[in-house]
Amino acid sequence: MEIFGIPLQAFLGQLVLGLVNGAFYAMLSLGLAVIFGLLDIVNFAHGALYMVGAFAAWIMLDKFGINFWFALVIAPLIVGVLGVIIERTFLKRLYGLDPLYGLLLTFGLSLILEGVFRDQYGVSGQSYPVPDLLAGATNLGFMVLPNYRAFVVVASLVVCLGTWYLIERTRLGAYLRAGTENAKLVQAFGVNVPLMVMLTYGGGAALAAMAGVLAAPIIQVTPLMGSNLIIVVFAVVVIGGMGSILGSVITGLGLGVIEGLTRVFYPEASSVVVFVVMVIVLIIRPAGLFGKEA
Amino acid sequence: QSGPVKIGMITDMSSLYADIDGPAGAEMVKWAVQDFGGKVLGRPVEVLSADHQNKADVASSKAREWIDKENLAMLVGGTSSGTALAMAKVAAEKKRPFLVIGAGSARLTNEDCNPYTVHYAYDTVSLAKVAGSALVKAGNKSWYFLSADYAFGASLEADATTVVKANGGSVAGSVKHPLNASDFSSFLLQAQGSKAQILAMANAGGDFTNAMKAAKEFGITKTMKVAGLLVFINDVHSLGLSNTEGLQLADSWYWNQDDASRKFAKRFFEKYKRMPSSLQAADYSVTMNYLKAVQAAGTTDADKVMATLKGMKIDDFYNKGQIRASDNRMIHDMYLYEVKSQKDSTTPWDYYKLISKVPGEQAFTTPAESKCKMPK
Amino acid sequence: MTNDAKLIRITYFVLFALALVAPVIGLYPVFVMKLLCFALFACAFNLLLGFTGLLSFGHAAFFGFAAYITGYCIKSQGLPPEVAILAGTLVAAFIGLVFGLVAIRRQGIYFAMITLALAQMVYFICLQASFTGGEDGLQGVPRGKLLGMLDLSSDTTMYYVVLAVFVVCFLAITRIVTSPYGQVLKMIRENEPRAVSLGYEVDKYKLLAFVLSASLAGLAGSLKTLVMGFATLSDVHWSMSGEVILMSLLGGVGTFFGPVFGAGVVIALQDLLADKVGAWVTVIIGVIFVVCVLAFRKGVVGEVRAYLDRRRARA
Amino acid sequence: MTKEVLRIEGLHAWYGESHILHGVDVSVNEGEVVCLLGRNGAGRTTTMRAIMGLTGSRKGSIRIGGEESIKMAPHKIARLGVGYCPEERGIFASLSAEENLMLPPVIKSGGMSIDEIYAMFPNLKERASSPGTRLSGGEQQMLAVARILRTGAHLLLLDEISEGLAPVIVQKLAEMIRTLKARGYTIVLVEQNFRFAAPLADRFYVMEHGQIVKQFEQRELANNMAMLQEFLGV
Amino acid sequence: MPGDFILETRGLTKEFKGFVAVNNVDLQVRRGHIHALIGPNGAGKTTFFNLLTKFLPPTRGTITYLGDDITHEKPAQTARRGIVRSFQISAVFPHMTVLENVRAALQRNLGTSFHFWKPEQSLFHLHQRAEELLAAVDLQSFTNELTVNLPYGRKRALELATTMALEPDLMLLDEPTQGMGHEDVHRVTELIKKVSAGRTILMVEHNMNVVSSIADRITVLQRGAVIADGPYAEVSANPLVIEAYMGTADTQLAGAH
Ligand SMILES: Nc1ncnc2c1ncn2[C@@H]1O[C@H](COP(=O)(O)OP(=O)(O)OP(=O)(O)O)[C@@H](O)[C@H]1O
Ligand SMILES: Nc1ncnc2c1ncn2[C@@H]1O[C@H](COP(=O)(O)OP(=O)(O)OP(=O)(O)O)[C@@H](O)[C@H]1O
Ligand SMILES: [Mg+2]
Ligand SMILES: [Mg+2]
Repeated sequence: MEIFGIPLQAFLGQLVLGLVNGAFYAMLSLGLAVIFGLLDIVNFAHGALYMVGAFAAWIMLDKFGINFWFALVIAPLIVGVLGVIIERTFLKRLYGLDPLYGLLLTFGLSLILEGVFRDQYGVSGQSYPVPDLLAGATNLGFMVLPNYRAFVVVASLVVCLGTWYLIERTRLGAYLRAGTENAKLVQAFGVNVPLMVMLTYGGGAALAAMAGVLAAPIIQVTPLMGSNLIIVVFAVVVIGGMGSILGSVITGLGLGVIEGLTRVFYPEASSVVVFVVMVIVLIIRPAGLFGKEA
Repeated sequence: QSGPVKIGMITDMSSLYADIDGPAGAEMVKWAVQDFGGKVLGRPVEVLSADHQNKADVASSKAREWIDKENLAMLVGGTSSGTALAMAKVAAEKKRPFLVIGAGSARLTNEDCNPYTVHYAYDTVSLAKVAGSALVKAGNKSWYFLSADYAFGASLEADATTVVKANGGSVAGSVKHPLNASDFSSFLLQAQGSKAQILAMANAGGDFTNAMKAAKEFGITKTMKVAGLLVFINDVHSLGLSNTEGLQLADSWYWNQDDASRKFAKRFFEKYKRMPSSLQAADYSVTMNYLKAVQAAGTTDADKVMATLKGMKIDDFYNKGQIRASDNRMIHDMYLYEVKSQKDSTTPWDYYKLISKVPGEQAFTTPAESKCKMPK
Repeated sequence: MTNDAKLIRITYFVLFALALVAPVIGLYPVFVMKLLCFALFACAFNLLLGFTGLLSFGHAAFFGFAAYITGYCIKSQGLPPEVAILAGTLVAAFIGLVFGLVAIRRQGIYFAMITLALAQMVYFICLQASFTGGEDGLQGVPRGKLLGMLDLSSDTTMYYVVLAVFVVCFLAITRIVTSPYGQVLKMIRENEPRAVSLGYEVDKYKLLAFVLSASLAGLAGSLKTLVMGFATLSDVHWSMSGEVILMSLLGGVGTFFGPVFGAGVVIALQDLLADKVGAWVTVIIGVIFVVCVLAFRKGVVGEVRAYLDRRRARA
Repeated sequence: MTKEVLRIEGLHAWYGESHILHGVDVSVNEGEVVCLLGRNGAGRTTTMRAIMGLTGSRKGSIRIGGEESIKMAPHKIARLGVGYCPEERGIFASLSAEENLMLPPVIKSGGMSIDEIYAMFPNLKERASSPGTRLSGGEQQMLAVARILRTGAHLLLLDEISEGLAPVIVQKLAEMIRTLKARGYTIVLVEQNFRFAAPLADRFYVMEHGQIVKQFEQRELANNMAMLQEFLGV
Repeated sequence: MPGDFILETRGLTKEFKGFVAVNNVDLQVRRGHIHALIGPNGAGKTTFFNLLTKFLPPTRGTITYLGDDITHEKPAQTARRGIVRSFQISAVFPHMTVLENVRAALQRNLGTSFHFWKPEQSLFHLHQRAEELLAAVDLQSFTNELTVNLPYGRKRALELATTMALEPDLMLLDEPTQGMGHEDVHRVTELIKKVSAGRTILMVEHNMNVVSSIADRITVLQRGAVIADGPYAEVSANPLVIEAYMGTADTQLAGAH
């Protein structure tokens, strides 16, 4: 059986792989969306934080022998703290200014982080082994899916759903949502909004770092791994609708799949298909798929 | 003329290929100058080095600036074909010897050859010929290519295809991946679907290591044999033997091939805590031989030095051979290696097992194949 | 007023005189030409950001694509340099029109993101199309003879041509900004709804600004190809768009001379530092970004102007 | 002796460059209802926002329950026991009515329970799960007031709560304010609707161009009508 | 007779996600009138203005200007037909001088607004007219002042001068006296009366002194719908209006003095 001239097998296989990539897009765009929603900042440094997360895991393993599972917890914490420091020292000064300044500042920060790691570790990349527990692969009939990749999809869905639950169903989430609409008023009710903003940025950074740790066993850990990805993730967020959490998760997964399928039909276009989709979406729905009309 | 003789090295110091050549490569040029005595024709030799960040524009403007402002006598070109082709244009225009080490594109001594550009180390043709013919002859008739989607990948694939077909093999298909792709799984899935015997990777650096890692993960190494068309020892090191075991690759030099090489490697290791790549060895060798040629010619005049250099027999720890007059291709032996398994590797960096040695005449473009029309 | 105006006039005069004698006093002409090309690029960008209030994160597309077109015209078609430059500029104007039509309806961050996405598509075209030489780019583009008589292969001749083009464009930008059209742009920047209510169709004005800016950016790219003899992927890469933003920001968005100053600093830094500090160039550029955004958002020239304004206000 | 809950002295406030308040003095005792009058743009809303720390910058002295709050962040001020109902209502669109109601954290004991609140505003109970901005204007206004009753704040700042509401709802709000006063709440009212505010307030301040121009008690109201017409155009 | 009415709306409605801000409004503005639109805060007056000037698309209904259906035109087109508005929140170009603000409006009819090659000097001949307009609103002494530095009331006056520069047939004024001191209010009232000669004015105004003294006709909006329409005397006696807007009958009506 064939779909568009592609054997069903290959088609299904690409679908699954697309989902794996989509899982990363979803996790990264989720953090970006949360940060944009609450801080009104397009966090260009997100890719760099993702990279730092991956490096943190690698360094922990290389220097201290800390394994993947601990890294999965510790690296996001470290990067979360880094995020908090960034928010306190830099971003804090930009609130109330044109959001473009936030974009430019975080762009500068990402250059700094990337440069520092380049100087320390070069660019050729470090290898991070797949954790033993997840080594091996499972034959799905239409393809051999490495266990670790399956784990990534599940883990990212859990994280995304968890974040979604936190934001849509808890009190803290209510503060966050209300804060995106009118932060000053929420603060006037007695909520420590500056603290919340700080933790949100930290949390977004931690999410990026977690994606980085998850990515480490799949790809080479290099200082440039983030900057290659961030532009695509931006596109995901814009397509999903800036600031829309569910939107960015669904769009992330969806675009992963679209990209995966493009690799079958027209591989050369796979790195640009996301941008084509973005332009089309924005022409038809200027606020993005899930965005609220301005 | 008096004043120092300036030689320059422009390579990738900070980007993708910084480890295989980079700052250490520039240091090798300095070592050669030191070992030569620091002086030639009674004038001190000064080494300039610069980072082109893997950008052709940076490389060519730097080369132009040095020649204009510093009156550079000779330029060593490091990694990446794009930058080397760019610098070759400048060298031809400004008439300065340009000795290419790190770049792979065979165009440097083929379509785009010029009287001042010498291609000294490996090239894409030799990689294809060495890895290709040996593998096909060993019975791996059907090939599938995973190629980086840019000029270098395309020419590597094209060169290898020619070799495979010439030896009676066939190409089952190929897939192009974007440069710096982070995810290779879907390309590999397509490769696996082809049921070919060989998965040939016509890419380099990070793309190669990522693809290799994924190939291992998806169990492709169990059903197909992977051939890396351009693999450096640093790539093998960063991937680890567990990911690369059994990989066949072509290279021009390996640190553990003879005593002279081991001696050089030991000195390198003491400084850098890693083994030199073939490029770093070549950087040393080319500088040394250039200085010898200057000495012999008794001048730094480009044309005279070029003539002397081409007439010289080159014989050192890196290679033995001669620069071919018709296209300035350095003809030397090439080797096919296989990456050892973890248990066969006895000492650190003991990674390769020699499979075969291919004489230079067979490894490189033959005069019959050459498209070089040397401009006068 | 007259005092400051005099000061500014004198400054420009001194700078111009300096530019005129630059090759004679031993400045490396290729470097100064490169600087002028990027200064023109930054001025073109600033026409949009500083004088219309639109942040484009895709200006590399105009610069880079025009660079390719010029290289292609000369190398593959054997066209004379003036035609090649004109072709590059026109093509950039056309791409600017297309970009503008898609992006102009959105504002702020969205505008930046859309231009970035569109520029990625141009990048992709440059990577894939056969005439661009892919990864290698177009190398060894000869300068040829201007109007069939002026041999540009001499750096000095080329230098004066570039200087002339730059000065003309710089003056053109000042004229655009102060023209009746420039007044409308200013209104749009200051209070867009009010401009609309006065009967100005702001989208059309913005579109024209976008096209003008794209054309000038294209001209800068074309010139650069001629000067340096190549067009490569880094000309169209998004980091080039980032660089031009840095130049404007550093010098002073919305000032005439700011982008020139910013371009000078950035190009000089890259040139001087690249060999000395390796990967730290990126770090240093990043730090400049951060410092600019945090400490002097008006840019160096902007801060100087603000200082003069304050002093005048006190006097 | 009556306790002074709020004392404002020489308050200046700015929005960016524009200087809006030019030295405002107000004092409010415990259990009192005080009304700020003035024409549009006189600076009443700005006074309220300045008390909450929401203006760009401010100077002078604001003591809440004896504690100086001029340098405090808004959330700290709220935690001194101040509940703020803004002029634009500030109902959150992405939260349901009930989430809106539950949003402000409890800052002191002694707030009303949910049941009490629903008893006071039965409509809100019915619409509890619909998104906040789907409520009618009147319901939104009730919600905006109701949600600060839960928190235990005893000093309430109510800005134009009768605005745009049908008279019957305005009547209800008047009742509510009386109830609150009876329960010991201290209330600062800003009102355009003089008819609504007149019978409720114990004391009146009249503002003009960011300054208090007049102050009088409920019983002096009649004597001041002429002046009010002059200032308010009512 | 349609010729009498310069502007007509039929069933004009604007909904925001289910919330009806303007509800089925049929309004007729007679040529040469000063027509006032009043109503409580949030009644939909500003939204109605936004619909007329195309800043918002209506959900339903039509707008007819001089017999032409202009419902689907763009804001700038409408403006060029001669419908010009002022804003509730003062709308000036803050970092341009007072003179330049007025010139910005005068410039439009020159037809050189796309001429990016012409020097600024080509606009200087407009200065005389601009100064006349500024004198009309008593701003002649501020000509070269940066607009940000003007006090609030002066900004409103400037806005009026700018609006008049367009020689509009129909002027839409959103609370022209808001934020002004007493004399300002008086002066602006006089000014409006003066400029109303030969043109039509539709204004939103809370100040009943102003409304009663110059409005020929009044429409009262409440919750987006028209609840009364007629001359001041009639409307101010309407119990619905008293209830919704002016307060109960026992309070002295503002217009009385
Ligand atoms: N965010 C702001 N930025 C600049 N100026 C403001 C801002 N908010 C209000 N103003 C100005 O401050 C002045 C006082 O406004 P305020 O809202 O305090 O008045 P008010 O007495 O509450 O009147 P009303 O609510 O009836 O309009 C007005 O002139 C207004 O234009
Ligand atoms: N963009 C919008 N989205 C949703 N609701 C809106 C929007 N604009 C206005 N509204 C609502 O429409 C109603 C009418 O608003 P409008 O500004 O027209 O009132 P108004 O009569 O001008 O009041 P005021 O006298 O206070 O100026 C208000 O309830 C307002 O909240
Ligand atoms: Mg108010
Ligand atoms: Mg209004």
